[in-house]
Amino acid sequence: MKATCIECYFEFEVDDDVMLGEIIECPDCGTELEVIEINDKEGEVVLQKAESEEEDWGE
Amino acid sequence: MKAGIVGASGYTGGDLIRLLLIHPEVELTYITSRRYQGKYVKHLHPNLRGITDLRFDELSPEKASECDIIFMAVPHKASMNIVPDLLAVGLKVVDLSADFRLKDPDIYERYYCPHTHPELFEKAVYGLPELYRDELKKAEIAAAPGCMAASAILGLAPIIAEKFIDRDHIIIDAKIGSSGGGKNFSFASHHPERANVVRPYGAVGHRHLAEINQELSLIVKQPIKVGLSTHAVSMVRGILSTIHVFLTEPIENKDIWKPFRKMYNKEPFIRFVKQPSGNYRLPDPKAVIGSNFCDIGFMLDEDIPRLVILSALDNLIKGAAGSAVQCMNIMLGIEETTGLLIPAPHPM
Amino acid sequence: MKAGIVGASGYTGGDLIRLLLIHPEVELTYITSRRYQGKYVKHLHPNLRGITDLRFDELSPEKASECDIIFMAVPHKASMNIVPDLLAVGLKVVDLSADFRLKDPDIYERYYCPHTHPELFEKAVYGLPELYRDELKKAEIAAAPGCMAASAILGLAPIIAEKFIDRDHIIIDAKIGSSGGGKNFSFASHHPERANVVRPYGAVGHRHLAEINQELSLIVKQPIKVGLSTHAVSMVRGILSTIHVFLTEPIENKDIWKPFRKMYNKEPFIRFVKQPSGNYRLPDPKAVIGSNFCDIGFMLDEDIPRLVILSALDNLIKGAAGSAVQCMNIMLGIEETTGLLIPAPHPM
Repeated sequence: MKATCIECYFEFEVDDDVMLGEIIECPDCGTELEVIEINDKEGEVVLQKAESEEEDWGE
Repeated sequence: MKAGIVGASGYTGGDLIRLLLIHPEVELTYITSRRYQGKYVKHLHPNLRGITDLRFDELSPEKASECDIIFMAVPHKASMNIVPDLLAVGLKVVDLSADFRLKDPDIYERYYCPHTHPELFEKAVYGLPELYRDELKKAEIAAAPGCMAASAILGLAPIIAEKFIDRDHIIIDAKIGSSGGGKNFSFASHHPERANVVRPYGAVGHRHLAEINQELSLIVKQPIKVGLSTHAVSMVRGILSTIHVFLTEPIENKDIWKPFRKMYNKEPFIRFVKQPSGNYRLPDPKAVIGSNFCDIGFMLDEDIPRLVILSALDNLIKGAAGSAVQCMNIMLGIEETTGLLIPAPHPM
Repeated sequence: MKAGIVGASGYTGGDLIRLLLIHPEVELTYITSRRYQGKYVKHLHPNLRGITDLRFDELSPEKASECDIIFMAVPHKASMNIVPDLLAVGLKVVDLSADFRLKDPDIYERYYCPHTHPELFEKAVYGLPELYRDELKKAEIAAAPGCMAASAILGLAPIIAEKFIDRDHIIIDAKIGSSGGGKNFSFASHHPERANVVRPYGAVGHRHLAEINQELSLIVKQPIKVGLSTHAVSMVRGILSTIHVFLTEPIENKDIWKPFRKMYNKEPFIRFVKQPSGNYRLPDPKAVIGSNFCDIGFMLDEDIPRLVILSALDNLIKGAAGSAVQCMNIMLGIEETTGLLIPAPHPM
């Protein structure tokens, strides 16, 4: 199934047996994405950013 | 295929030798050095001990003509006087000096010195495969880019022509490691003086500006002048260009991702780095030195209309020897990533 | 051939992944990490971006059994409880932890913790091919050496049994880079506290002493105890062991060269470094980091009866992942230098 990361717009494949609510990591930018819609007809899933606590980055 | 290097005693020469020695389809058979003729290469490049017993040979177009391609790793000005003899014996040339990067002899003279062979300019192709892959296929001379220029041009090329870019206020604030200056040493490079500095040595008028302006102007098809300031920082290898671009209208991340992905999605040596977590969320030389990658990322300022593009690479590899070998692969019809798509040790 | 790594999220794991990805005769098909299961390997090791999309899998002997060999890159104590299950499904194991380096469970307990599987000790071979090449050919477990130990043992092994060596006053004064401590961070590794130190953190009682004394005693066939002091210095990778040896009678350079050459002349990864000129006349981590080489050199003191041996290597490669892959090559009947005789970028 096709998926597009909503953060970096990288297009990638996800397993066909992907489930609603499943958390997927974008292969390019590593953002945690949640599956919010599975469109079998189009062979596409819709993703939304999953909450993840902000990590300190050495300020 | 046989390759040779003229002037292989410097840091760029050392990386060229290393990359050609591990290249599966090319044999390095000829290396010259005026100062170290007859000496073992490994005595100049200790990382090559236990790897090769090659010695520096004398410079002679006849010997060079046994090769298919010759890399010029001599300083600018020396290169322009040797290249014509090599072309005359039918050799292809990849020049790592500045001598064939610029198209305008007057601009060349302003930054370097009078050019003795401007008639060869039209035979030379700027050595960035991401911009000139087709032209490089039939080039006689590939002019490998300046390291600073490579980082800045690769960062700006995908979006410089977009209408939301204000082309009159572009600032490139670059940080570079000490190997960028090559092996010639001075009191300024003396360790107690050089360690732990953030030294704005090229606050204005850095030589690589000429090729940056040239290549950006070619993309937008009108003259562009950007601001470049360079700093020596506590690294040996590596460049980070922080490119400040003002916007003429509000935009979103996807307005940047689209042109970036359109231009670089299939590029084997461009990596997009814009991540939500980890120590390497944005391009950082630490994650790219030792490899032929150029890491590119960006952030949109939410307070003022400003886009910040980050572009990081290894000044000796993607900024010199790596791009040179990439050009060679294209010129000789070898698959472009051959001998280059190798992970670097990390952390170094 | 197929290889797997258990616990590949650390620095040693990262180098193991890198070395196996570029290995021409082995395929890396299985990598686990308890903490990062399901995550992309490249998000733990940024140098692997653009190189691999492998992800961390879960630890299961069944999945592991599809491999021919498994590397254990988990800390000591964790390894000893996993290895028996892997051996049970017929796997060969290369363990990078300390769990199978020592022959005496009491000495192990003194430096580490109680050992749960001492019965496996006799299946394990110390993972230094320069000392145990034949035994490794049929080993089920290879115990890759501690980085400090590898540097010290390789420096002393050729001459420790010579009659002119005073075995009661041997001092190893080692300098090591920050990657030696792995990824766990502390206030001591906080950059403002760690940069530019020469910190004698292991002035006495360093854990690697156990395997150094063990291996040297095995060579001279009587118990030996040496003195080891370790210092954290301003490097990321690299170890230099400065080994001070008192002499029982006056000797000349050739009395040292002879046993050194006799033992190491055909060793592909030992380089002798004792040269009259240049910046790298004696072993220096700067010329060896990023490679699988161990550089060895020496100087004879003309004022007091003292021999100084210098031994330098990359603590993550020849001191860990490189020796581990070298052991794998031997255990799987692959030519020993395969995938390892690669020049490192220099200078880094």
